[in-house]
Amino acid sequence: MQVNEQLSKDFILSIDSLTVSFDGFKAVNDLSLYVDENEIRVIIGPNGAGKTTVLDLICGRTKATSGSIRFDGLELTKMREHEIVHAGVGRKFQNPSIYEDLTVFENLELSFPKGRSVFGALTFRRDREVIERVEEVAEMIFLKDHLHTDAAILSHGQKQWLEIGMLLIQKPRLLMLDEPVAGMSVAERIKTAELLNTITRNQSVIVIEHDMKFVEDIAHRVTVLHQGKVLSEGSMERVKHDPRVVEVYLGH
Amino acid sequence: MIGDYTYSEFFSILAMQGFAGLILFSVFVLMALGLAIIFGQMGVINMAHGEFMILGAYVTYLCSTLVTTYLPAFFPYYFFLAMALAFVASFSLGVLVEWVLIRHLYRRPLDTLLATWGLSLVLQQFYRSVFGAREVGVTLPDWMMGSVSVSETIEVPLNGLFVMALTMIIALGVYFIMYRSSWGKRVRAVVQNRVMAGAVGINTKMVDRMTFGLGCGIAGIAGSAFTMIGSTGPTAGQLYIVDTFLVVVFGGAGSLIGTIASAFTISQAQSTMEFFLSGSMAKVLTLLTVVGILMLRPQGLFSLNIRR
Amino acid sequence: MSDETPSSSMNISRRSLLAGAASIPLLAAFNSVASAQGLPTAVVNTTGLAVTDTTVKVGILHSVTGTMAISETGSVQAEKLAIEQINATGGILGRKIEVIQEDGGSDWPTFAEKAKKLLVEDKVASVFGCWTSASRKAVLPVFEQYNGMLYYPTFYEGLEESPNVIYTGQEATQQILAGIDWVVKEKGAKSFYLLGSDYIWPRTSNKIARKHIEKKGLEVVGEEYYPLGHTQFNSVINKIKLKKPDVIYAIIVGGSNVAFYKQLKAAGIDMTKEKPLLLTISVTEDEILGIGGENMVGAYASMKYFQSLPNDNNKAFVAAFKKMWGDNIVIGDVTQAAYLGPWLWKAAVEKAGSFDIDKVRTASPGIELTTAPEGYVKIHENHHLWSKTRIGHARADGQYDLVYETKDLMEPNPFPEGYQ
Amino acid sequence: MPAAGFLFSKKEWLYFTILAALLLVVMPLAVDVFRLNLIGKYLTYAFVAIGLVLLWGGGGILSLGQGIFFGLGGYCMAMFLKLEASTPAATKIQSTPGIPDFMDWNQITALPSWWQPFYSLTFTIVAIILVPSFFAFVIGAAMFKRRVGGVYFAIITQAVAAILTILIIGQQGYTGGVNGITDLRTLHGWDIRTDSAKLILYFVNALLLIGVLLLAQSVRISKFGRLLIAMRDREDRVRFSGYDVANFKIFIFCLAAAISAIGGAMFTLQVGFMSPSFVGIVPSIEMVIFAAVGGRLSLFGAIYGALLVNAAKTTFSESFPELWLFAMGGLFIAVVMAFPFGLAGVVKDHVEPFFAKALARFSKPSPEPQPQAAE
Repeated sequence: MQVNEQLSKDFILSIDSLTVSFDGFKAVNDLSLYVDENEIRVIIGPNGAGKTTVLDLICGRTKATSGSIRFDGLELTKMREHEIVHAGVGRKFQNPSIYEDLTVFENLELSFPKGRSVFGALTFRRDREVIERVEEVAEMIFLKDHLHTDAAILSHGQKQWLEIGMLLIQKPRLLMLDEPVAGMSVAERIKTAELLNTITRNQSVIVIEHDMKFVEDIAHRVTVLHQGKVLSEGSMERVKHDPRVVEVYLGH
Repeated sequence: MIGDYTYSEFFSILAMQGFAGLILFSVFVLMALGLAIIFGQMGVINMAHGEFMILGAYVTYLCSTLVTTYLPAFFPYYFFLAMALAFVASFSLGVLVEWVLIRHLYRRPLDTLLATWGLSLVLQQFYRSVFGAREVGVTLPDWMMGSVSVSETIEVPLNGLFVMALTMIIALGVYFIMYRSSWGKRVRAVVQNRVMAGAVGINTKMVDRMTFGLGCGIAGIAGSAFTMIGSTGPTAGQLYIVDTFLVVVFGGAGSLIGTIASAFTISQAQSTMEFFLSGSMAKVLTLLTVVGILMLRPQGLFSLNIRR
Repeated sequence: MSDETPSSSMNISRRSLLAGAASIPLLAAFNSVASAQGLPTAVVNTTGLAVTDTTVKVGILHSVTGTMAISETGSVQAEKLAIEQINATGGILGRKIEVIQEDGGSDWPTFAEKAKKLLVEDKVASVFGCWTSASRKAVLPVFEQYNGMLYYPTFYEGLEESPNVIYTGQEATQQILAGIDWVVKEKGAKSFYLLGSDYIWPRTSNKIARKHIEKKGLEVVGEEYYPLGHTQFNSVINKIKLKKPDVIYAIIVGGSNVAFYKQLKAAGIDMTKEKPLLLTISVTEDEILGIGGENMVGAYASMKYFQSLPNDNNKAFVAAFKKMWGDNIVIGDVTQAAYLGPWLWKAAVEKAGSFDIDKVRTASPGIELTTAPEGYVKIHENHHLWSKTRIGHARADGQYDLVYETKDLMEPNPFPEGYQ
Repeated sequence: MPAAGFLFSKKEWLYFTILAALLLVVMPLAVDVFRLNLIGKYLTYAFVAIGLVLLWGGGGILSLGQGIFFGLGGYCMAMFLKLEASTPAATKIQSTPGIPDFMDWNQITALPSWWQPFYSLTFTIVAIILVPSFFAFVIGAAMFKRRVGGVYFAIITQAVAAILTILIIGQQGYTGGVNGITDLRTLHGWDIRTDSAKLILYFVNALLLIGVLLLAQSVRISKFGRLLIAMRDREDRVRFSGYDVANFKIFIFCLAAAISAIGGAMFTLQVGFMSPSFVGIVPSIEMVIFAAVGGRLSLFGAIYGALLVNAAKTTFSESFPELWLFAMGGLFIAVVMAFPFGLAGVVKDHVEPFFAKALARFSKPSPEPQPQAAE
């Protein structure tokens, strides 16, 4: 693939010279990043490289000091969190973030994109469409048999899947996953990789991950962050042999 | 306003009001420092803070009574002893309370609020049972009352000076303890990362207990000092609680400098408004302004822009 | 609580009686009383009150808990003392008084509730109680609805005249007018600074004071109010210093008092120099306990009673009070007014020859008490007391020296024309 | 009732029936009008407690200023009743007849314009709901939009309660000051002070409470209710599932305020006056304890909590006035330390298993599916 070709295409997400500073410390420094439709992009980098902060910036959790994030023609830096979600950006947190007091079914149902206003939530009815969609997603995330289990008693891996499922049910066009296989068994990792490969048929995915084996399994392209900047970008093969990357990782 | 006064009078107004504001400022700092440590550093809402202050006041009262009876010669100086004892008493009670109640409630700040409110009721009734429902009068040595006249119209109350000096000493003391001593380093380490601090060998439980005790102890000293300007009764502590919390929250929890800055701002605003308006309206306007600003800037005056 | 007084402190009361009731002319031989006044219960009680052949129940309704307990304790003590003395002299119409005490808990609906309980369930023949205006306002509809009798001891703002209440304290004009006249005449006061806690009594009183001052062509240079419990008075003290009034007229109550007087002293205003002079209507000997006599010395108070009054009635009363409640106790204006309640009721009942509320009410106006510690008092048609206004000068030991008293009794005037 | 099957589970319907029977049948039969009126007063606090269960138990938002809304509701009602009690005929001795007595004492010579609409009962009823809701909306919008929550919210609501109290006391010409608005007599000519009126008011109050309970339950079982729980646990997750979290919080805060205000209005009607002592900090915190004792998650608990604590207060302060504060303080501490879910928790953990066991033993021979009741 040629760089020029990329520029001429419409990216689903284009980040231009994004900077955020916390009391003078630039966690993300003049960063630019472009993601294609239906691409799985993995971001790697040492601790403190600014990976999670980039996701926070995209989904509106942190406000940028300067720069722009364009998603599907919308300027995300000016939008509030729920508007960004409505635009089609879904985000999974580093630690599984699910509603432990509710059942799997209820977890998924709450994420179903209907009745999102106060009034809508008060008059929301659990109709056939909702039930079918919940069951469909539950099947994808291997939790069909646990629909009425309290989420609190799921295994760690199952919780991770549940959170992915909660995103899938919204049919986002960009899915951002922060360490989706952390704490999973080998078998669970394989299943997760499989899951991600299935779902990207319809959406773009940004993944932050440390597990290199897993990264190789899923990544279309890899971006390496270091000190808030892009250090290297390209296929897994290319990045692996980039001397700067090697130095950062080994020198760390 | 200036139309009513001559220039020299106007100058006196400025000077005396500035001084009244400074006294109020000292009072606020004294009230709020203990709470700022407990709330800011530990995240515990201590609604019984006022009752810890009143404990200090009652200790001072006991001291004054005992010294008058048994050691009248010592009377002019008893106040220093009283303050020390007030600290010890409040500190001890604080440590006890931490051990019995608070340590079970870390990470449940709203529950500490309810439990300490309960504690405040118990303490109030305790004071009432022991000292009676009436306010008690604390007799002060003569040298602490009265004033120094600077000019014909400007007079500086001695107890105001005393409170200001005390505030300065305590604020400096707290600064040294929290930011210059190894113990303070440990406290801050625990605040920032409890697990890590524990892992490097800090006895986090002991740090919690001593921090809580210190906050309460300072409240005790404040209560002791307030016998000079306020009343000592079973329910007097409740009068302070809203003001105190507002000062701490307005300053930005976790920041001692913020607490001091906020005490300064609120006290100057209040004493200025009290001069130009009548008392009740000044109070309402001050509180409204503080609440209004907090609504616009919930993190308070001073707070770090931290990444979440 | 209800039977605490008769059982537990009977011994004390007998002793206190010997000291205290010696001056009371109503004292009669114990045994003869019942037969002399032994009217049948069916006659003296036609409305189903809790009156038997040997006893009559009354209620005491004050705050024993909460913020007002501080102030109301003295009233409870005074009422209990009066009742014991009455019992020791044979009771009323041959019947011993039994007390049912209820706690208002410093909470106004609780007052209303307990008032209703006393009237409806206990059917007491009379209630002695309430202290704050708010509590009185809360119980007033109850007393009017169930036709009870309340003896209310506190000096208050007036603007009220209920057929179901006897006001044994002063309404505002009785406390204020003569006091101001005195400072104007004796001390040559020309300008006043009015100061008060922010609620109805200080506001109404200051209003009356202001009208009275302005009628004399004198000047009010400042008037302001601080929330109850306020403790910072430096700003207002500065204002006072600048305005240089001849008189600070202070109606501050509760804990604020302590803060105010301490800060006043610390700011270099020595009240003994009377520049300015301080006149208060809210600081009784009770309050001085908390303020500290040394901080109050030199102030003037305008009341109707001081513990130091030199008459014989008062000496006996103070002795009996101390015997019953301890030597360290002090007695303020309201405490004395509370003490009058049971005696006034007794006199009215005896005059009516009945415990019936309506008859007692009809009998009440004109009732005189020559044995009152404050001296002679008399119930006015408007259910307030005729009483003298007195000026006291605060001493360092927390007592007042009497420096002036009105020659005649002041007429109570709860709705003063021209002062509203 | 078509929604009947959904609103409660079988077990909860049983509780509901017990509660309704207790309030509407047992209490009125068991006690005299005087006590019933007292119970009616306690029940007005139960409105606040129900609001707190929604707000605090449901949404994790602790407000220490519910007295504000209770008071506002009560004052709206009191203003209407006071105007009705202040006819020119009844107030002819005043210098300005026809205005409330306390205004006359404060030299106010004409009814302030903002009092005027309270001549209308319809307006008053609307105001009882809307005024507190509007207040809650302003406070809530300012705070929740800026993500102020938890402790800060608690402290600021407390400060607002303090401000309102000082204002009401300070503006006595317009509000009746510290005495409040007293001596209320009739509602559209109907004397509310008679025993029969008190009986009727008790039933109105109890029915309203049951209505509010059903309303609150319907909110709880809606998706909105589940979202509240979700927000309490993982606010960020809810936000990043596309919900404007602040709006939900504002709504529940307004709802809790409106419910408290109904309680306040009923309080005024039953007690016959309203004063600033129900607005301030102390009553507001006491109202929290009603919800906490009942169980902060349980609507039924809220009602029992309010009843129990107040009944205890009355009895305790009658027999042991000195001990009352010790007991009350101890209650706060115990609820936090030992029974975080209050009465409802105790019932769930101890009483229900006991009955389930007893029931199972009793019904062994019969094939009826009894245990379902205790699922």
